[in-house]
Amino acid sequence: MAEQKKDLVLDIKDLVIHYETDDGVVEAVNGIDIQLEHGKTLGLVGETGSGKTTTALSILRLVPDPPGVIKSGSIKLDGKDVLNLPVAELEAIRGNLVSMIFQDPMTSLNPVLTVGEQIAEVIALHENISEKEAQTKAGDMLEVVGIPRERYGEYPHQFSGGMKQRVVIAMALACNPKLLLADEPTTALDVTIQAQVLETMKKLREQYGSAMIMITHDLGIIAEVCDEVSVVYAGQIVEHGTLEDIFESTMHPYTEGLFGSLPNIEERKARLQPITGLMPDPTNLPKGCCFAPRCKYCTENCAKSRPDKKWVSDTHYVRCSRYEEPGFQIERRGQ
Amino acid sequence: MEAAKINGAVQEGGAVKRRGQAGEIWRRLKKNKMAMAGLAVLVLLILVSIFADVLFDYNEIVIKQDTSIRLQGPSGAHWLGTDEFGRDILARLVHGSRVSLSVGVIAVSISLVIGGALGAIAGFYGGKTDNLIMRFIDILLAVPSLLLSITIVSALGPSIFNLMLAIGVSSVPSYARIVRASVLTVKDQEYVEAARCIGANNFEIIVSHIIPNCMAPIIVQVSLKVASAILSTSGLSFLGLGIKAPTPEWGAMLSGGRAYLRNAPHLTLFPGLAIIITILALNLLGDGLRDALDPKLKK
Amino acid sequence: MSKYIVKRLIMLIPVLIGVTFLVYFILSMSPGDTATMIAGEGAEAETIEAIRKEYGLDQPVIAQYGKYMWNLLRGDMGRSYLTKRDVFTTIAGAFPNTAKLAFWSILVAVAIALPIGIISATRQYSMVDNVGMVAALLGVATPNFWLGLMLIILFSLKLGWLPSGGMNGWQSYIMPAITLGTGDAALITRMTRSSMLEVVRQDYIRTARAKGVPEKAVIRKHALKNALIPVVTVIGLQFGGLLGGATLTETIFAWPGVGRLLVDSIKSKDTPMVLGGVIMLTITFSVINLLVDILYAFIDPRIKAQYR
Amino acid sequence: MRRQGMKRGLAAILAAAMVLGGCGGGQSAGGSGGGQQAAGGGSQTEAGGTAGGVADSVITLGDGVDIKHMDPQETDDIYSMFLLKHLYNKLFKLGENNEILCDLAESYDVEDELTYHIVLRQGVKFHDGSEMKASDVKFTLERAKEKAGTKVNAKYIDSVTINGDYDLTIKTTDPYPSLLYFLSGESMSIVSEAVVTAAEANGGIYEEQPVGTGPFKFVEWMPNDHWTIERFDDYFGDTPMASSITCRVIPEASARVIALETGEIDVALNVGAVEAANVEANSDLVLETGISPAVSYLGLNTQKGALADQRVRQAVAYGVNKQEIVDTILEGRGEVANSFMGKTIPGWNESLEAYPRDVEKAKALLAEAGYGDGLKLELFINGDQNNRSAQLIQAQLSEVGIDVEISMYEWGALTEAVKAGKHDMFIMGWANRSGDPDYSMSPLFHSSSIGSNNSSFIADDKLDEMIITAKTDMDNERRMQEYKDIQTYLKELSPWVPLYYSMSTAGRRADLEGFEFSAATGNYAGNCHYNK
Repeated sequence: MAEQKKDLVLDIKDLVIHYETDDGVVEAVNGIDIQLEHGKTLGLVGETGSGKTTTALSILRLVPDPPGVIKSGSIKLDGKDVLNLPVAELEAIRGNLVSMIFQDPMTSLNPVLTVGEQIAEVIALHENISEKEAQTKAGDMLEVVGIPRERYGEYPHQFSGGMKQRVVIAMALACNPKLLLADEPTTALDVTIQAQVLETMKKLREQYGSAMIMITHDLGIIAEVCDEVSVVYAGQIVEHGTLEDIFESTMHPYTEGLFGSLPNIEERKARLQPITGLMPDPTNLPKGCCFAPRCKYCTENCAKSRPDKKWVSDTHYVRCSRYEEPGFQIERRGQ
Repeated sequence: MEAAKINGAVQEGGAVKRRGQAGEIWRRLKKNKMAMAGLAVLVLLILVSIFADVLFDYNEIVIKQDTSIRLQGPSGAHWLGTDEFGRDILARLVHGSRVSLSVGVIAVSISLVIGGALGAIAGFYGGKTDNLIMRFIDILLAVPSLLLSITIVSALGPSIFNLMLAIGVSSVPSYARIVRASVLTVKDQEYVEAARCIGANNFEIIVSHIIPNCMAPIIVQVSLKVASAILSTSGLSFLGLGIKAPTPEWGAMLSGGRAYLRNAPHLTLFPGLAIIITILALNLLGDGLRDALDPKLKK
Repeated sequence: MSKYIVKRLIMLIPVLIGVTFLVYFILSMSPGDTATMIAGEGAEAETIEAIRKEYGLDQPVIAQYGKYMWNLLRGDMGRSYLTKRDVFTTIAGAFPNTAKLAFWSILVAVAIALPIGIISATRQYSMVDNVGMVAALLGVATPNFWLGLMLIILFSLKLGWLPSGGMNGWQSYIMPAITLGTGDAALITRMTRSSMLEVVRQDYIRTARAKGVPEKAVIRKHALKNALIPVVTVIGLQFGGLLGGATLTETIFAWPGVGRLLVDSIKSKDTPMVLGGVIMLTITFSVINLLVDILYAFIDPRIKAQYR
Repeated sequence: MRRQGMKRGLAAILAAAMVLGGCGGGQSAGGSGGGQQAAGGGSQTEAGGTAGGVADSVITLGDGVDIKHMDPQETDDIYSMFLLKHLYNKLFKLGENNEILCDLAESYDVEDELTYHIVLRQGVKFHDGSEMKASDVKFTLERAKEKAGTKVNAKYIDSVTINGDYDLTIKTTDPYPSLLYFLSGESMSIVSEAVVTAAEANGGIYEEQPVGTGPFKFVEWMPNDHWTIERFDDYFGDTPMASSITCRVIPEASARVIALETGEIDVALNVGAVEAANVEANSDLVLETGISPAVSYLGLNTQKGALADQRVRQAVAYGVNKQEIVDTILEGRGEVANSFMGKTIPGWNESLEAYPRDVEKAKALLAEAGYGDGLKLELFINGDQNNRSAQLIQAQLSEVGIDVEISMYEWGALTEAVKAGKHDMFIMGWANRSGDPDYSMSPLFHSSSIGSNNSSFIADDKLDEMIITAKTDMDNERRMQEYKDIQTYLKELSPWVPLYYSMSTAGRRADLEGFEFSAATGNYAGNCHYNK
């Protein structure tokens, strides 16, 4: 079983995060568990607002506070209890043990500092080397991500979107982190650039041996880079398994819905089957299964209580009450 | 036909949204303790100025001189003391709030309307219009405000409104600049393009999209400028451009007490405090409003 | 860049012409007969007429203006109607006094405003924030002459630490600089606060934190520089304002600055002196604006790119 | 105390002057050198033992307003005149009681109505080392005829004839009894022909490096900050006690007094009524006061509306409570003005009595004139102090049934409005610094002055005739009586309500000696010094 995994780089247990605003309490993360081994890649899939980014930020303890409050749970990063670490140690971990690539490369670089400076900064912070060496190493990193080191002294506005994201990647990998958090790293880029950037990331991650959490709503990317997949809905992991588990033996109706909204190039006859309805209001989540209102398999039972994890194999679990009923299976399985 | 309908629908929607927004802003504002304190003080001041006649009779107390009790400090009979003519300072402060508050508000409104319009036009149309208006603003900025005030007041004759006009005109440039800058940042935004696509004309765009987006810097500026407007009446009345005596007005009281600052400090202290409290309240409210208006800033 | 500066300076010329023209006509329209004002209190009609002739005030205004501009073009700003002294020399004598005071005042303002603004922004809605903002506002709400005289009474009369006025040694700068600086601090504080609040919400601040940059360095290195742009604008505007002279404060502290000079000149309809002052003000404002814009370029590389 | 000392000194000098031939004419009191040197002389003998310490007195003064000019013939303001008094000498000067004393003139005699023969003092040096001669005097007087400010009076000078280096004759165009007073004014300070001619060559001006014959020479002037002068060692009179005098401009009266209290300045000039109390309250300081030659008045427009009626004007005069104004505006530091000219001016009518405050009488007069049910009048003013007076008058006249509306103007606007006759009433002051009574009459009440300073627009044939007669009467005694009669007649006409004579004030450190305070003729600081 998952709990027995050894040598975990990341171990999140029952994480609950709320945003307590004037307008009400947003239940962003509702009991997420993540176990990730060294060197492995986990994909977090889900719609916008499902709590993926919040989860990733909590690993860095960067959930904006106020209003964000980590209500319960624990996060162990390479054995360190992130939630109870003194700030100084936390700062020592960020960018070093774990680093993050953000969604929008346009805004995630400081416009008034040169790209070189921004890379050198993280190196100088975490490695005990001189300013000069840090600069040299920052130049190396630029080359690693495919940018000539001559551009060290240029400012972000002089770079294209894809180039910026490469800079961000260089910055994230500069200190050889054990865990890389990639929050939709390619969403803001156009398709050809996406592929290049993704390729770079994949290559480098393997080269550096970092574990990675890839946050995306693009199943294609998941298929390309991930070892394991967690499907997130309304702050909960509704289905988790290896890449094969999820792609080949899809269990959850929501996962099915995600596949259904992908255009299928081989079968052009098949119409897109978008998931109907909208995500529930996070300030007012339904009592039962959060997906129930949108679920075509929904029964009266579903609205009564939140479904628990149901392990279907060593690597695969699903949260869906219908699996209490023997013989239930979703349409995709039937095909 | 079709376009008009859509347009109408949009406007309707806009109105609904705006009403909703006002409620939302108020709800956010209520949470801000400092802003509410400011609002409370302002409401109190406005009430005091409205009921000034009930509190103190104008002819019998406010302008009643009695030189036998001049320059007396605070006492039971005169809570804030008496001025150089033996008039009750509290009564004069209460009645003075009428003039001072309206001078502040009207002077600022004048400069906001003129400056805002100039700035919006300059920013919106750009090019030659912009250049022409902004050079004019530069020129206006270089003319000493005192010279402007003297000329306006003297040319139009000494009256409260002309005084307000004089004070207002001298701060036109700063509003023009702020509004222009805001317009420049807003006018190429997608939602403005969108509004244009559905057939909104320039005026509608300025009113419903650009102006609301300039609110934050304008509110900050307005709340500070009301302060300087009230203070500048004191400077102007020192030059003989103020409110006609014996009408009480805070600025004039402040400057009138200047000669007695050492020997009878209460003559300046209390009008000074009145001005300080008003300005504080106004600015706290202004800050709160700014935060409440800016959805990005919400907690 | 230098092309840009030259362009900006050339744009100054029409503004200067406009300003002098406007001021000349405002002065000629403003009440009070110039010759009478020059002649002084109680002068007789004969004297006034003699002066009118001597100063060419019997000519049409447009002719007077033309003559003034012609002389100006040749570098002659004329002589004061009132004291007959050379306008340029007089202004050049007073301006450094004002500039020195303006420099220290803006320094006081910035020294008050930046820390309060930054702390307020990093601890929005906290007690520190509220107290800081109220304190900053007190500065602007307190009438300058009142604060000035209170300072004099306390530090000169009661304690005997500082000279009561005049421009004599570094001690004499302290009180006027505080009086002016506290007045200007409020706007800078608020601008710093709101600008910081805007900047700390930006993605690149989160990036910096994610990199493990310590919080203090995040504020100092990443946030502040970005937040400074609107703040620098305000500081520039206020510094420009201070360079125009602060009449009341100069009066209280017996400071020989341009504020008093200008107000006295306006009151006595000393046209050449007023025009000289206005020309000085215009040039000062423009140069300050230009400096601010150049400073932007140093702060923000994106802006620098536009100055080609 | 000080005056007695001066008189004793005077007697000594007087004896010396007699030997030299005397400063003739009818002015028997005209001892050369005058009071100031005498007083200085007294102190100097006292200080003789510690001469070194005294000789180096560096004195700092503070005044409210900066000087405008250092060219005497351009000067018309009291602040510049104060400086000029230290830099220059005139042919004559005024004594404490407005008597004519010789200064650069050694003696003079009036040969006929139009001819004045003047003998100059010999050995007088200008600050540049050259000697002052009759040619310089002639140059100065002729220069005065050209200059706008001095022209009005100097036009009566027909010719100046040099009879020798130290001897000249002045002829006037008409009988002009004011001539000696005019020549005693600071604006008639004698300048050096050589220096002025050199400075004014090529369109230059003579202002920036003034050269006089006075006890002090010019060092520097920093506008709006200070001026400094230092002792002129070749001064023809007694060496001044102060070696250097700096006068700082401290515009705010309270700051000026504070500077005096902290010892930053030794003398605070013109401290004003309110701040005078702070000087008095400090035992380290002494307040000098004296009635100034100025009169403050409420001017009435005799050609507009109700005020054209003499009864209404008198009603206003009865309605105004002058004593309350003195008590309030001047903090009691002044006197109710009984007449239309300063009480220090020769010819002032001391027996005239101001209209007493009498509400009933005022009401009766108004009713008689047909304004029994009220009257509305506009009062034009400028400045803080007059604004206060106006508010008092407003309250006082409201009891009489006159509704006063106060319109405050900036100075330029006020003079223009008042000259144009847009006003009903206005408040102004008139300072006669010439010492000659005509300067208190012709400019203000002669019909030819309407449009300049006759802002009450009084045009009365009898009055005009009286003024002209007095102006040209060479018999001094008769002339003075004529002025007294004019004042009596003016009271009846009531073109003004004279309000008050204010006090000139100055504060000084109590241990400072030798400061010569004179409200009438201007202060002299040349002999200021501290004993040890």
